[in-house]
Amino acid sequence: MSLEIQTNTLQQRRQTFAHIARRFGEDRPATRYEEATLDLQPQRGFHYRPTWDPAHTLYDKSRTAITMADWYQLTDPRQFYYGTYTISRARMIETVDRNFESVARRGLFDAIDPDWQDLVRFYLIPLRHVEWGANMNACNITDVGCGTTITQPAIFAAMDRLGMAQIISRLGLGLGGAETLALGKDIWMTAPEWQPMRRLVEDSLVIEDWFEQLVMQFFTLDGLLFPLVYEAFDERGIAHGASGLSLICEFMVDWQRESSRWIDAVLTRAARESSENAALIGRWHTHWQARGIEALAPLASKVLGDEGEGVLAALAGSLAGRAAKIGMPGEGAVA
Amino acid sequence: MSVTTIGEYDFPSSDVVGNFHGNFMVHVLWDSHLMFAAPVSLPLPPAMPFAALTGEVLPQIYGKHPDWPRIDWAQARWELDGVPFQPDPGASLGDQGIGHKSLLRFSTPGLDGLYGAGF
Amino acid sequence: MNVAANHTRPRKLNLKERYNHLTRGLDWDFSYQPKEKVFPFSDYEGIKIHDWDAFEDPFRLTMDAYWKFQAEKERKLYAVIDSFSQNNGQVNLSDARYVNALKLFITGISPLEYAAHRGYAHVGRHFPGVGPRIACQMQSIDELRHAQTQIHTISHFNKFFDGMHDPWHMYDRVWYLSVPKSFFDDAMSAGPFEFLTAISFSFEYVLTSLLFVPFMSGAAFNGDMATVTFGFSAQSDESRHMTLGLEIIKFMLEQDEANVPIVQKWIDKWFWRGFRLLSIVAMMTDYILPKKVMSWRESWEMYFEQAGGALFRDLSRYGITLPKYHEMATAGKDHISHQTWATFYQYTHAAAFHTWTPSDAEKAWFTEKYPDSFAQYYGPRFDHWEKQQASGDRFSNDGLPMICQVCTIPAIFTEVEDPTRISLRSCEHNGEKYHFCSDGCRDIFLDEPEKYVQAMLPVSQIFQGQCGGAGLSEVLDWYHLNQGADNCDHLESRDAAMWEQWHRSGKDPA
Amino acid sequence: MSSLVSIVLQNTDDARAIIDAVMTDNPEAVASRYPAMVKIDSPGELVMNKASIADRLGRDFELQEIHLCLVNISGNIDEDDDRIVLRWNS
Repeated sequence: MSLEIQTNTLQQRRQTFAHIARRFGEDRPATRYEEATLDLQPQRGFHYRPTWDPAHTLYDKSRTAITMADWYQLTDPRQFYYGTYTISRARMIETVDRNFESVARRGLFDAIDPDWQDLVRFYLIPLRHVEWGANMNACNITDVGCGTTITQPAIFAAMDRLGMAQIISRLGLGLGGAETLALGKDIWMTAPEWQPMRRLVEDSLVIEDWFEQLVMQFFTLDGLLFPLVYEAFDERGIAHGASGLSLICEFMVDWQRESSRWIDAVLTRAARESSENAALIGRWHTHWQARGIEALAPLASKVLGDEGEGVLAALAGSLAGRAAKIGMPGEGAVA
Repeated sequence: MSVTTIGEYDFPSSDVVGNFHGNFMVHVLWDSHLMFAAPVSLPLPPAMPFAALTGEVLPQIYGKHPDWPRIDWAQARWELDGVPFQPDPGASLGDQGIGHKSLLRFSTPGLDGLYGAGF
Repeated sequence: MNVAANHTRPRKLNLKERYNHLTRGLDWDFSYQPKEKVFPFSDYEGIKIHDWDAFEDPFRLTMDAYWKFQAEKERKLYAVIDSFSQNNGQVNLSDARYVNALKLFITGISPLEYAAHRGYAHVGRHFPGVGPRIACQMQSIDELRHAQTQIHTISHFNKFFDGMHDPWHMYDRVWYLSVPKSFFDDAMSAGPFEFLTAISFSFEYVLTSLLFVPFMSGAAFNGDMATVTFGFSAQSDESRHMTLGLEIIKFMLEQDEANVPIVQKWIDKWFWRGFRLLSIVAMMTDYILPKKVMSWRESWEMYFEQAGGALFRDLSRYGITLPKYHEMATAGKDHISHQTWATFYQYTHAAAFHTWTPSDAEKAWFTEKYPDSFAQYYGPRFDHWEKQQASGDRFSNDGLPMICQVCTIPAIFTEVEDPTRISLRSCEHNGEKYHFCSDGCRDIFLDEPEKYVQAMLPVSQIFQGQCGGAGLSEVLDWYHLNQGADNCDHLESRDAAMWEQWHRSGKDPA
Repeated sequence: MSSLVSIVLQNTDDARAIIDAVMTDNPEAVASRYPAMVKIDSPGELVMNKASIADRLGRDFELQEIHLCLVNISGNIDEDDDRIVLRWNS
């Protein structure tokens, strides 16, 4: 330091921003997550109505039926802000890149049984479109959601979904090049086994209530699809020489484990706010779970044969366990 | 021209006269006195006599300028909403056409601010 | 369905091919929902797009590269921020007056970064084309980054200096912050194509270099390594955003000739709104940086007249011309920083940063940099106020200013041909009078009066009793402005006293 | 009259190699130095070659790494695997 400053003169006037101190009830140091998140969304004094939706104001809280006295209660247990988020994802993708290299070097895609390769092309490559739908839903929640605590993890999730769509695309390129991607899209568009899923994804894009979209995407559909594809299908593939694929898909397994911690925390807090919230969340989950099972059943049968139905039922069972912990009312309470 | 929208788009002005608790919002500008950066906005009762504006309200703002006490009001030139205007000191603002969001602009010939800079 | 296994190793793809495979093929034609329901906002503005795939992606970043590069930037930036705060870098600034730029930054600019984040999420969801959608989503998350890195940098300054303690509350309320807020509310309430023209093109491409380049270089020159680091780190994203701005404009212009007049109208509007918003930046560049790198006038010449001139020559092949009233903006380069500072100087009691009269050395610098205006029009003002302050009577304006209906700035700007005459314009709409600072702002109103009649003008809001009370003190409390600390003249401020205390025991700053 | 294209780079170690490569590969370019940054202007066109930059860094260089030190650009961007070109079409 070029100046001799006596340290006792460097008295801090405050420890953090006033809006955070008000939340704490005292002026004490805040975390970077807290300073980067709390109260960032404008609350009042919007000058003009949107020309694309004159019935609402900008940042309108009435775009969901869920009510919260304070939307900033829906914090992210991962405490991700941009810096910690990107650094975490950079680490994860570096592992993916190393795994792609080692799979290529050791010819591990070619080592997969040819029949199983066909099946992988069938069940995995169209998922890039499911991820793209999830990207749009997450982006929509960032657009119209309430409070940075929810819109921030939503934009991170949007980029994650694009990232996963691109990992799947790279897998497709590895499993036969650009034609595999074209074929995957053809399967997505025309294979009867995929049509219930495509209908589900398209329907999810126009869900009016963003919180319903959040439940549908990150709790219900992800909660069924990820363990089915990246665990049950993957396990089956090991016997067919598909361990190289497993290596790369670890990204998705890790991602969903992490993401479910987030969505469970958010839904738990929202359900605790009021019985009306809990009932709504439960109703949405019940509705979309039926759609999710309907959409995944043909794929489960295709890949797992007769066991497919049972595996899917077990996944629905473990999701019911999560739902109960979150505080969603049981079937009886919903009816 | 008109705004292009999806659906009906018809919202009231934020500054309709009814929002001002019985007052008009009136804007006043003393030309060539940039010590005061912009015209001033004032919430005024329509029944206020014009003389009260120049004698009681404006001195609270412009009284800090050395030109202010030297003004000969008979020489002042006024414009009301862009049109030359001869105020009646005894009449109320409302009665002489000064309305909500009217702009009164006046100059004081010979008193053109300081330093030849209209300050 | 059976697929023949392909055992030949795929050829290595080049950057463009790889990007296209990883992005462009992701969408599909919907069968179960009508396209208009999924993308309801793409047509109403009248922009005609025939082929979304013709959009050229800026820089073709895929997420793997994005995460890696951005993480690298973040690691570097936070290392600087940590080191700056651990070493109490604030004591090595050129002067405490500098910190007032950061007060404006955190209250007036960081909230715009956040608004941009949300606005780009909106267009990133709603454009029917994959290319622009992904570019917008990346910009959305980048803008969140900018808001957060600014908060994390300025957090340290907030611990020592006044005026930065409640930025989000202030953004929603304080009179002069309605200028940036109304600007962004305007863009966000417009359709997706206008939003991109407004923010990506007019603001990012044409105007923000004026903030981030000379001002940030100035931050470095004034000893603020933390701020220059977040500033330049943000700019490294900004060059991607600028490219999006230019590509989207070219895309609209190339898609259909009928788009040209609509785009030109938006360029005209948003150039003028952006120019007015930059008045604050002009003042920061000229008056708040104690050590000067470049005057506002020089910045304007370099980044608007020269770079903007080249840009609009390039776009002329589509029939696009320089924005309407660009010559008035250029004439303003001699005046707006001085006029804006003089305004805040006289309303210093109502602002959450400090003001002061420039030193003799600064006045000499202004005289040199502004040969056509400073000595004649502005030097005498500051001399007068300086003398008045020395005699114990610091000047302040006790009236509330008339606000322009569109830019929401007090009507402080002067006519091009006479810098001593305030420029005023007005009109009547549905029997109500509306006032403007300029032809540019009046044109914007006349084109969409239904929009601008809604503006929440801060002085009107006070008179209507919406701001905590009728007295100034009540209004300032409602702003959460700590009276006697955040506001008034720098010379009488706690910041100045603290600075003095820090440096009393040491040697003079070099 | 030919319009100037410009880039502005931070004063970092990697950027010095880029600046050196750009100045060598574009004889008409002019560099101006400011606190913490360098602005390079060039009439009509400016090329950044991957190979020239890699030579100076003594390692592989991905062109997208330029994002780590890029502050500002003026001109249309055209990027392929080997070079980035900035140009005005007028």
